[in-house]
Amino acid sequence: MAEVIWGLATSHVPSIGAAMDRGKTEDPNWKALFDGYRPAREWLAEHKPDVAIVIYNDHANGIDLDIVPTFGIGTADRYDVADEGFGRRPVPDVIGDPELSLHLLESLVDEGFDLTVFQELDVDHGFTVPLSVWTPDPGDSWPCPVVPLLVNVIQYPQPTAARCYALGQALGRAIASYGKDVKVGILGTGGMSHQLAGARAGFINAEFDRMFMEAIESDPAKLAALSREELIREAGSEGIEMIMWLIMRGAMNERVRKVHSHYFVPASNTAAGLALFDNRP
Amino acid sequence: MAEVIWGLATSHVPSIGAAMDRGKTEDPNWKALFDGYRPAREWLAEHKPDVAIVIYNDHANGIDLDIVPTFGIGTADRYDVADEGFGRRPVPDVIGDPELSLHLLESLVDEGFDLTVFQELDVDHGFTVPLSVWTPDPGDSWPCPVVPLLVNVIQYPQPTAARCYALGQALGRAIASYGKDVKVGILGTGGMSHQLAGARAGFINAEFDRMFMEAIESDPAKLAALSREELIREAGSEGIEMIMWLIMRGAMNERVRKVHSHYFVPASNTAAGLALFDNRP
Amino acid sequence: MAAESRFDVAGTPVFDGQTSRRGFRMNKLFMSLRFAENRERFGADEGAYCDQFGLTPEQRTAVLDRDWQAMIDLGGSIFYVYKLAMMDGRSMQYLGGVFTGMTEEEFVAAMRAGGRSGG
Amino acid sequence: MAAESRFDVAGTPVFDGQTSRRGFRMNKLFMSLRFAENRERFGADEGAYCDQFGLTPEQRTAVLDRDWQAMIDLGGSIFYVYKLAMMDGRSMQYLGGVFTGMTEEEFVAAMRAGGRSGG
Ligand SMILES: [Fe+3]
Ligand SMILES: [Fe+3]
Repeated sequence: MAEVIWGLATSHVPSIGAAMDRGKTEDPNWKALFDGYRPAREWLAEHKPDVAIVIYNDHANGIDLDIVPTFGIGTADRYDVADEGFGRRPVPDVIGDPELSLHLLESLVDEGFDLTVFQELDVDHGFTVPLSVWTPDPGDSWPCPVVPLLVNVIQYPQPTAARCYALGQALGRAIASYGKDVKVGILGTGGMSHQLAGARAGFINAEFDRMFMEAIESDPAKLAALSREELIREAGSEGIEMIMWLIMRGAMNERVRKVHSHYFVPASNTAAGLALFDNRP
Repeated sequence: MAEVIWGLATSHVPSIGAAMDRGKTEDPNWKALFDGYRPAREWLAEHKPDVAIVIYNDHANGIDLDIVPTFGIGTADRYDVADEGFGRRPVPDVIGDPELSLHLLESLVDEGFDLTVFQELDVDHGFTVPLSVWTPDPGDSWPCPVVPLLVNVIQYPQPTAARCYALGQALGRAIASYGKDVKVGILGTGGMSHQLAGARAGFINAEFDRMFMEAIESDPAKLAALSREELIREAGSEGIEMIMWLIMRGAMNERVRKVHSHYFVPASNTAAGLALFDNRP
Repeated sequence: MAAESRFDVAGTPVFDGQTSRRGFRMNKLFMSLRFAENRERFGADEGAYCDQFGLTPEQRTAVLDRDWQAMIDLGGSIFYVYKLAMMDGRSMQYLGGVFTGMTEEEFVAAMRAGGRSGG
Repeated sequence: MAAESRFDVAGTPVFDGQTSRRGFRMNKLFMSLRFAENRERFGADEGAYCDQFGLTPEQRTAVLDRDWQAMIDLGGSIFYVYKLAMMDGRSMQYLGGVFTGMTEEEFVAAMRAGGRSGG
């Protein structure tokens, strides 16, 4: 029986990765963000899982708009880092865990989640930036194999927050029923409030973000009740991607212990948030 | 409010299309099959819907194995007939109904069905043969616009029969809530019993097929309780595609009136079945 | 421009199915710009490249004129439109300025001050 | 060959995730044969074409030898394998004969008689 040992909610803003790749983490604009990550990174370095699951969305790099899956899962043994237009990030490609992927797929389809299976997938900043937040200096390889779980947050209708939370709960059951005795880390990515286009571009709602950060720990069901309209109104058109945090949260125990959290405005156009939870009883 | 006026369950064996395309419908091997279709075709010609929904699976023509969606829906205004390897069937391309597609998509995602959206899709025999069974001589165009609903029946884990039936029920509610007052025909395709590979290739189970044909009318919940293993054991590895009949059936009323049914062995390697139901009260 | 979407939030385009259908070919063009050889072909003859992708005349004009607001209005997804902006050396903050009637510097300053509070 | 699948039905390959992973490149090759230019390239040098798609040595041999059973055992999906058979002018009934140790005529006769009743 596998066990989720921690859950990490984190923004996946590309500029966070770019700041790391270009050695700018001590620059005045960035130092506070990366200093805020430090306690989480130190704890994570001492709590290495055997495998991780990254819940993320692609941004016009791994998939196109001709086929838009609501939920997808990678079953490959390797995922290359995408070239998003100006060279790939200088980080390792990702080693997968097809055996776990196929177990999760079968369990989740059996529970009535209609996943799309990806046998080939290039992963973009939505996936690699959270890995960098977790592990700033991976060397030749990330700390463990990783399974990608994709969510459509770009094209309306996105899955509802309630559906995401339910998927997370089923994911938790699927992990618990896995035949191998492994420790699992889960990353829920995206957010926090931001909007990139329209007259409201640059919108940030720190009050909503703080509420979300608090409730993701103590009252996720409240967040699961938010409609798409409420999410877009309160968090901006791209802030809706915080529904991916709910998948992570659903896979964890009813009670979790917060290790560390941090909130920072702005990482380029986005409110960057991080929250790390210990899932052990 | 839109209304489902009929449901047509039919096999989509490629050789049925080939027999029609090559003018062999009066040949001794084929005459009984096409004679058996006649009463259904005559009734259908008198009950033309405004739009149809075809529930089908692709066979390595419109989609590949790199991305395998459990359920998909086309939202295009046009679907070209695929070239499956030796020229496309001499039948019209398909006109879509994006407005209905997007309504169904939103309703179904809201109900927790995790559809994959296809903005571009070539349709293969799994789609065009049922259209030919319905309309043998379409002339320049099929009788009405058609929305494709795709189901993974090729790669394990397929959606369960129960999930398919539930999707059908949600599809029925989605149609009922459509803002336009249109008549809808639904085609559930595939089957009946057959197996193409393995030592059991050529397997046909007429007894199971007759039970299925009977129960799809009177007791679909019984069929929805079948496991993948039972379906594959009883209907053959490819016979599992009969789960697509359950989506059609779920979208219809609890009581339906059978207009006509027909069973024929073999259409090449497959038991060909047809069942037409009137959904009007 | 959000007329077809299910709800309206002021100043907030919602990239829904109708929008995605409208922008389909233009977004495909933007995605193609991930690859250097396509950027070169685009640079060599932007109009011909637009025609090859089947853009509407309005979309073609918006792309050639770098009318970022029009690209969004004509079905562009911001994540796809951004591929063209990157190619031009433009930042997301520059685009934010365009969408809000500010210079890039003003937009960056507004973000540094904690972000904009609404439409 | 169905060792990884969730259940066993005698004589019945189940095309599951592990099988699909195993056969991924070979099935991609089969799907490419939908297009005439690829069939020509395949015909001109089958081995080179297999190498280009990254087939394993066993898969390559199975394809070159038209060992249909081996193609299935090595991860081929019957719908994909059939693309190669069609190219060779082989019918699904011919393949059925191969899988069951019959001639095509015997297999067709069995189907005409109402199909085979089990493994
Ligand atoms: Fe994102
Ligand atoms: Fe089929």
